[in-house]
Amino acid sequence: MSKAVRLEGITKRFPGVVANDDVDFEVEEGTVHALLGENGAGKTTLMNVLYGLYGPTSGRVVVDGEKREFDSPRDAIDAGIGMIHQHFMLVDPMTVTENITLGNEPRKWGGLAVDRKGAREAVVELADRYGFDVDPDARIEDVSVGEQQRVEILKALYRGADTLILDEPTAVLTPQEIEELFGVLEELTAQGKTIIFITHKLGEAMAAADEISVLRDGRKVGTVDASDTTREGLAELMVGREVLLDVDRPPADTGDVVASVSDLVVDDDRGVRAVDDVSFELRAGEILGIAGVDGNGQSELIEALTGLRPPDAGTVRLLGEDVTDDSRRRRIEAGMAYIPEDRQERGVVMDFDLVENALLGSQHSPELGPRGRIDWPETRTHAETIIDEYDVRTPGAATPAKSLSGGNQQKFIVGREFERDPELVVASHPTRGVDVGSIEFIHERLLELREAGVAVLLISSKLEEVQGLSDRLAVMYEGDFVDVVDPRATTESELGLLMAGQQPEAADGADAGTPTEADEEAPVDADAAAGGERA
Amino acid sequence: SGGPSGGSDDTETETETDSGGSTDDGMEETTAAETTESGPAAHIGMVYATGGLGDGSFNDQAQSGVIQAQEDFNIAYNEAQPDEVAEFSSFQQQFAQSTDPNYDLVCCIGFLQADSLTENAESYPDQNFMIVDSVVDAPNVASYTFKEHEGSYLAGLMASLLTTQDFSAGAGSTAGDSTNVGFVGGVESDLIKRFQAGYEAGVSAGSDDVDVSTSYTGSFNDPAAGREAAAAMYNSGADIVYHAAGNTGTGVFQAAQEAGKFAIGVDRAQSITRPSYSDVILGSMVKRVDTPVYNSIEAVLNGNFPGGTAVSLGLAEDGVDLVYGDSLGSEIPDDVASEVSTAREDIINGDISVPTSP
Amino acid sequence: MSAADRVRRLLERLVAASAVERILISSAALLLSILLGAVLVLVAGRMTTCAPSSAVYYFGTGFCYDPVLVFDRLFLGALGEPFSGGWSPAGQFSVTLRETTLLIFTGLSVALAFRAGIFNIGTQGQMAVGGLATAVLVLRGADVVSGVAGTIVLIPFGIVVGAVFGGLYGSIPGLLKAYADANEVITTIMLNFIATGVTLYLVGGAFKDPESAANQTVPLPEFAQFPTVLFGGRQDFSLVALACGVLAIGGLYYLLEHTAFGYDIRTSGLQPEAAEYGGVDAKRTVVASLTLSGAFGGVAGAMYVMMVLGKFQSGLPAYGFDGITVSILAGNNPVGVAFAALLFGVLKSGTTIVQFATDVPPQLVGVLRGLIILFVAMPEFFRIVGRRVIDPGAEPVATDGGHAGGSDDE
Amino acid sequence: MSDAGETGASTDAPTADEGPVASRSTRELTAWAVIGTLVALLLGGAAFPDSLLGILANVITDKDTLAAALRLSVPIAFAALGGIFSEKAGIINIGLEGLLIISAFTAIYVTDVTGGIWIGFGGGVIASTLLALLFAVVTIEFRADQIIAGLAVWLIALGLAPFVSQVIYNGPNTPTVATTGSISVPVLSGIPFFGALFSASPSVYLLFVAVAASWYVFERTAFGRWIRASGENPKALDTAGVNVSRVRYAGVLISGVLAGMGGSALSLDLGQFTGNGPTMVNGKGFIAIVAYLFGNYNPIGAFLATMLFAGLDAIQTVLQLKGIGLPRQLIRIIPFVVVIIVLALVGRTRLPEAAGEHYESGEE
Ligand SMILES: Nc1ncnc2c1ncn2[C@@H]1O[C@H](COP(=O)(O)OP(=O)(O)OP(=O)(O)O)[C@@H](O)[C@H]1O
Ligand SMILES: Nc1ncnc2c1ncn2[C@@H]1O[C@H](COP(=O)(O)OP(=O)(O)OP(=O)(O)O)[C@@H](O)[C@H]1O
Ligand SMILES: [Mg+2]
Ligand SMILES: [Mg+2]
Repeated sequence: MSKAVRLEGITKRFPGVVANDDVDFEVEEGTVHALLGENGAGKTTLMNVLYGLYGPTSGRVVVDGEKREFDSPRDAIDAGIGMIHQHFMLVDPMTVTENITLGNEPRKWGGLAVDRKGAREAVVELADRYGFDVDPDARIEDVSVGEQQRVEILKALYRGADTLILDEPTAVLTPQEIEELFGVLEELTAQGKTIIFITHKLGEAMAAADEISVLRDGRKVGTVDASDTTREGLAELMVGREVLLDVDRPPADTGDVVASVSDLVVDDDRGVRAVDDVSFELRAGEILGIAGVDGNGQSELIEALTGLRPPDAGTVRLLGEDVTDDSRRRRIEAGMAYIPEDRQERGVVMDFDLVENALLGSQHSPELGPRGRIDWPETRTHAETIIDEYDVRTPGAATPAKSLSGGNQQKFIVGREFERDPELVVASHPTRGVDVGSIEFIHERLLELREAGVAVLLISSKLEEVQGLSDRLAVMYEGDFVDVVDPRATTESELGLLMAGQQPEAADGADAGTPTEADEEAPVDADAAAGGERA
Repeated sequence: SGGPSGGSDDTETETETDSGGSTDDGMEETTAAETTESGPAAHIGMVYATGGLGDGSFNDQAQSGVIQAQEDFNIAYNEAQPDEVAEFSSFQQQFAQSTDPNYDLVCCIGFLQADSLTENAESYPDQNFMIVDSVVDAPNVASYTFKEHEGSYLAGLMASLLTTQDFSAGAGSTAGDSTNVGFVGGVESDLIKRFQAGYEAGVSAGSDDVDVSTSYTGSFNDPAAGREAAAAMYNSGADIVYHAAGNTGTGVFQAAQEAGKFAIGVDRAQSITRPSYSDVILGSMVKRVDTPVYNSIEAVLNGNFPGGTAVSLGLAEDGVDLVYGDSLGSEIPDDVASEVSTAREDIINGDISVPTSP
Repeated sequence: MSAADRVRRLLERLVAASAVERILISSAALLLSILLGAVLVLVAGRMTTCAPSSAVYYFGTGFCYDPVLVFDRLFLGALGEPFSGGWSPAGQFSVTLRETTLLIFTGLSVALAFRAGIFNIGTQGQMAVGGLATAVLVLRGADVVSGVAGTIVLIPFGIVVGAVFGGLYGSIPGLLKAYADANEVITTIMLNFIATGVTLYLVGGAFKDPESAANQTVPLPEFAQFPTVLFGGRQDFSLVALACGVLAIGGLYYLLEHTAFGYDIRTSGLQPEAAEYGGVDAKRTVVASLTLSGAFGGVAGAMYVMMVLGKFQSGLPAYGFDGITVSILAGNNPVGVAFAALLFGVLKSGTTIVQFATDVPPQLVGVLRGLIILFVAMPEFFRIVGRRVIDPGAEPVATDGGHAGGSDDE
Repeated sequence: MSDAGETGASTDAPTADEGPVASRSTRELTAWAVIGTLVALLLGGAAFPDSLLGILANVITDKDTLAAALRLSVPIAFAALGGIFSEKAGIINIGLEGLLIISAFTAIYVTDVTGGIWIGFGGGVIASTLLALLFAVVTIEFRADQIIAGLAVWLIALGLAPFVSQVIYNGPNTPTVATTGSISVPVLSGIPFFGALFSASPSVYLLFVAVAASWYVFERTAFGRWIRASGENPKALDTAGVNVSRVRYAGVLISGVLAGMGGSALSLDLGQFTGNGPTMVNGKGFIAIVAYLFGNYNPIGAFLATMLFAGLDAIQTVLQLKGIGLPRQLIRIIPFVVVIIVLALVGRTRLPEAAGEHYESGEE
């Protein structure tokens, strides 16, 4: 067998950072190769070099046995390389067909017009060939994330890619969608394509890849065969130390009702009903998890609860008080902490330094902003406390948030919110994009809060996270709770079905595996789940 | 004929000065050259109205006065074109303070300068000033105003006489059955309303059936708006539009050309200064801003500067007049010309008194 | 690490420090603009003709305009001839300060809105509304009080009136933006035209001075105008007004940096979603900041009426638009506004001198102003130039912004 | 008449396939409201011809009003089209006003020197394109803040044009030169009301062509898609192998060309450049921005939005003559008030996602 691509001695420097340090990397043709590593290990950078987005500081790129120099993605595309980026590179208001053909539009009339019919036919034909389910005329902004990903893959295939790079393709998918994706990858390798995919998730790498390469601090620390390695072994390779993968969780000791939501109805930005009649109660010392495929109303539910979006009906109570019509500020003052889903848009002000960011949400509080005047020295102390206690890696409190890495920004936000002395913590994807070590840390803190009698609402698309941390787990589908289950007594595949809007057969409910085990074995009944289509 | 001074030597002077003024090299050369040789007879400071030179009317007319004086008396002058009201005072002071050269006279063009001149005349009692279009009561200021309404009356009379008959000349024509004529003003102000009032009086003197459609564009420097205002008038049946809108009037002429109708210019003999429109300009209500400029310079040279006096220049003083168009003037019917000429005499004699506000 | 290295590091850090960098870049922008302006003057000087005796000669070629003279007049003239011995506070320098005072207020108006993430092009209109209101109400007030007491009462009263009316007018685009999602750039432009029209209507009718041919109000009595202290009154400048401007700068600085409301404003300006998350009421902040911004504009109008003209007159000079350039040059920083306003005050006041003392068209200063703003807009240009100067050996910067060959990074 | 009516209808139509659902429906509502008002107005006018309604209805359905609206539209609509190209490509070009000024002056100057109107027209376009090139270099190469650089472009032109005019003509206003005149299509120009479309200056016809061509470029050509992608998600375009900088340069330069045509048309239509104060352009470039935001970045929408504004302007000119009891100063501000009201009804316009942001290839 020959090598589809080979990277030799790749070094890539950025000012002050060596993102890749003398990395050798090669991929067998027709196989799936996983690239594993912590945040900032240099995975994306390495692939960007292969895709011609960056020129390497030194090193060689060899494709199909030929040395290549890519000045731009165009060159890489011509050499048969396609890349599906972590953040999709799609133009939202354009259609699926327009996106797939972008930059390579079939022309007519001597190039004066796009052959729109031809383009559509080409897309339909391509989708059929690989068995993809896409609507060529749908607008990207109207289709699901999974479909967007298929569009991305089609885009690469349309350009004649033989080697496909997928950067963290599973981060935003449901277990069923992940399963579908792995099916697609199999189909692609069967047709002779080569796949490289980047992930943080050990289980996935082992489930889908033939070979796994691990990067750490910009260096490659090893390539192993997927069939003869263990999760623990991979984790150690990634992090350089042993990692505790199981969450140790004492039983809940719940108190009074802290938050209660009844008959909540919320519309989304487009005026479409996103949350449809949801009710629940949350007690002190309890973690209520919400699982569900992104876009089933979790965001709107959270926003209505935290005061960022007015609900259309229903009530929200906090410590017995009706806060439905209260402003966001009133809710903060009432003891609500909130780790937002989108840290860089909401959680921190990127151009503020950490001192100023430590004030966010407390600017009117009696401690930091008494009588409308800000106590800066006090705020600085507060910021430094957060930095110390939450292990935020930063040169100092006067550093702007934007120059912190994503994971450190997240730790800072978590620290700020936890230090509020909250009654209720709403944590939305608290560990998204955070590396293994920090995940561990954040989980521990959440459990500490729970023990201290704080009520926690936890939303995450990572099943193992919500399963591992929650005392009760609600599954949301199309704006409503399908069920509230005991996370310990429910398998991942059952949850998958619930997330697809189906009640699993009563018989299945009994065999509860531990969450970690469930993660390890690839979900099996994806086919059954595929029936429940997403909106 | 004893009518308006169409084709008289005044107009010819205009031609010369105008071409002289539009190429500044000539002017600079003269000043510079003569400064070095013998030294000019006097130094004159010109502070123009906002709107600047090249307006084809008010400021340009004032400039032609100083240019004429330069030719005749070997004086030198320096010009300032303020952009905003607060600058008037600065420029007046600059000229007044200057010692190298020492300005013998500062000409302030436009009524907006009156307030600052009132202050500055007091601060610089030894400096001679003259102001056009307003009266400043100070011993070192000579004030000149114009009876724009008198000249405008003649313009109105001519317009109303011509619009009630079938007349065609150059690129325009009137229909005898039309019952309105137009007036386009710049920014609403008492001064421009004086034009409007005189014009309206003249129109109704010519015929009871003719109305005046009036429009203000809100700017003295917006030909596009002038054109739309005039076009709307021509579309509504007006045959003749008179403007008192500075450079905005250029648009009025253009609208006339497009509609195949007539226009009446203002301040200068615009059939000459805007030759491309001479085929539609029946005449112009010239306001001889150059006269007081020229006269006051001459007075300064002769040592009899009329400081403290206020002169109002009307038809009798040749301060305003209706000048027929350079190319259309000869085609104005005699009966119209003679009626206008009679009215002119009547105004001068005091037999007709023209209102100053509409 | 060698000494040269250390100096280089230091310079690098200097260049990176934002406040220092801003000042460096602004100065460089000014210098470069002047340089280009000089070239323009020379080129223009070749396009006209003049007598050989009045021409200047550079590089063996004759030019009709002399750039050195132009800039000498522009700056020294505006500063009131500091080197010719005869400097007096009553000279042109007080014109410069007068312009500076007005520009401080319009600059603060624009800067405040900018900090809240709002582009207030409407300062001009807010100034007109505030100015007219001040003139009209102070005139009424002057019937009640007069003399020194009148000054003490009426000046603050006039400022408050200007602030209130300017603020109210500014709140219109604020409300439209907050509650009807109407783009403030559009609404403020439209409201400028509307303010011009309405004030012209009022001052040409109901509030017109019957004595004057101009569209203006009755002049304010002397006691209702800013008293002149130290600086001669001839130039319509009052140190008291300038002091108000400085006070306003300090006030806005304090507001933005040390109050919760200021924090709300800044957060909204940088990242509205984060502000909302942090408990900031976005709509209310929009309305409040545009109202406050309008208030500054209104005060500028009041200053113009009570210090410069002594009445309100239609055809307000474009201080509101100049405020935009002031604010931009100042990086929307209140303290920076002081310096930017002074610079543009010099340019505005120097324009008169240039026009008076040379044949160079004064619109040159307008071009200079544009060039300064252009250069201020492109700090990257100076950074690149700066890097070349600091480290001439460095290879051209790669497109990704990374240095090639930085092996001494370790 | 249907300036306003058409505008309402079709600012909506193009919107329908761009805007989010919510804004689509408000736009639709507004459109129907405008049409409804208009119909009511016309019916009322027919019923009471002597009332204010009658006068209004009369003015609105007048062929001359349409002709005036077209004339007034030309510079605004050209600049608006230019603005669309630039902003869709991701560069907010607030300097349109400056491009109009520089081209308006240059067109007159070149015409004056060469004697050829169309040479002058071309000269204006070139001047504007060069200034746009400067803007492009500064924003694309040197990552200048687009808004500030746009303002700078305006300020530079605002100073430069009168400066040069002063140097050459000794005054901020130029002398008059010949004008473009007008072309009348036989027969068609005789049609009531719409005949105005067929008896207009060449620049009006040029505008029709430009509107149609712009629409075609965006809807039918690959380049148009690249422009859209460049403004919505430049990275998507970059990774698809299209050079984003090049597309953005093209967008800005086209905006220079189009705005140049607008400026040249403006001054050559009158045969003079007036450079005093805000110059003869007097905010038209800013109104152009209003127009394309209103028209939701659709060339036809922008054109109709311009027509709405210009139509109102034309109407106010006529209303001044009719003596409807409102002071003239207040009649003149009607168009501005209406724009604000309509904007308050229509609400937010959605900017291209990446507009205003610098894009650097290879940025993470
Ligand atoms: N385009 C860029 N230009 C300059 N610095 C950058 C750029 N992108 C990232 N960095 C810097 O690189 C560092 C890591 O950023 P990044 O967000 O990629 O980290 P991460 O991989 O998400 O880290 P973590 O593991 O903490 O989540 C930060 O210090 C950031 O400032
Ligand atoms: N454009 C850039 N400029 C400066 N530093 C960068 C840039 N891009 C990446 N880096 C740095 O290079 C290192 C590797 O980043 P890279 O994005 O490749 O990590 P990654 O392994 O993909 O991380 P993640 O899992 O968070 O996606 C990080 O420290 C990052 O901060
Ligand atoms: Mg990352
Ligand atoms: Mg990555």
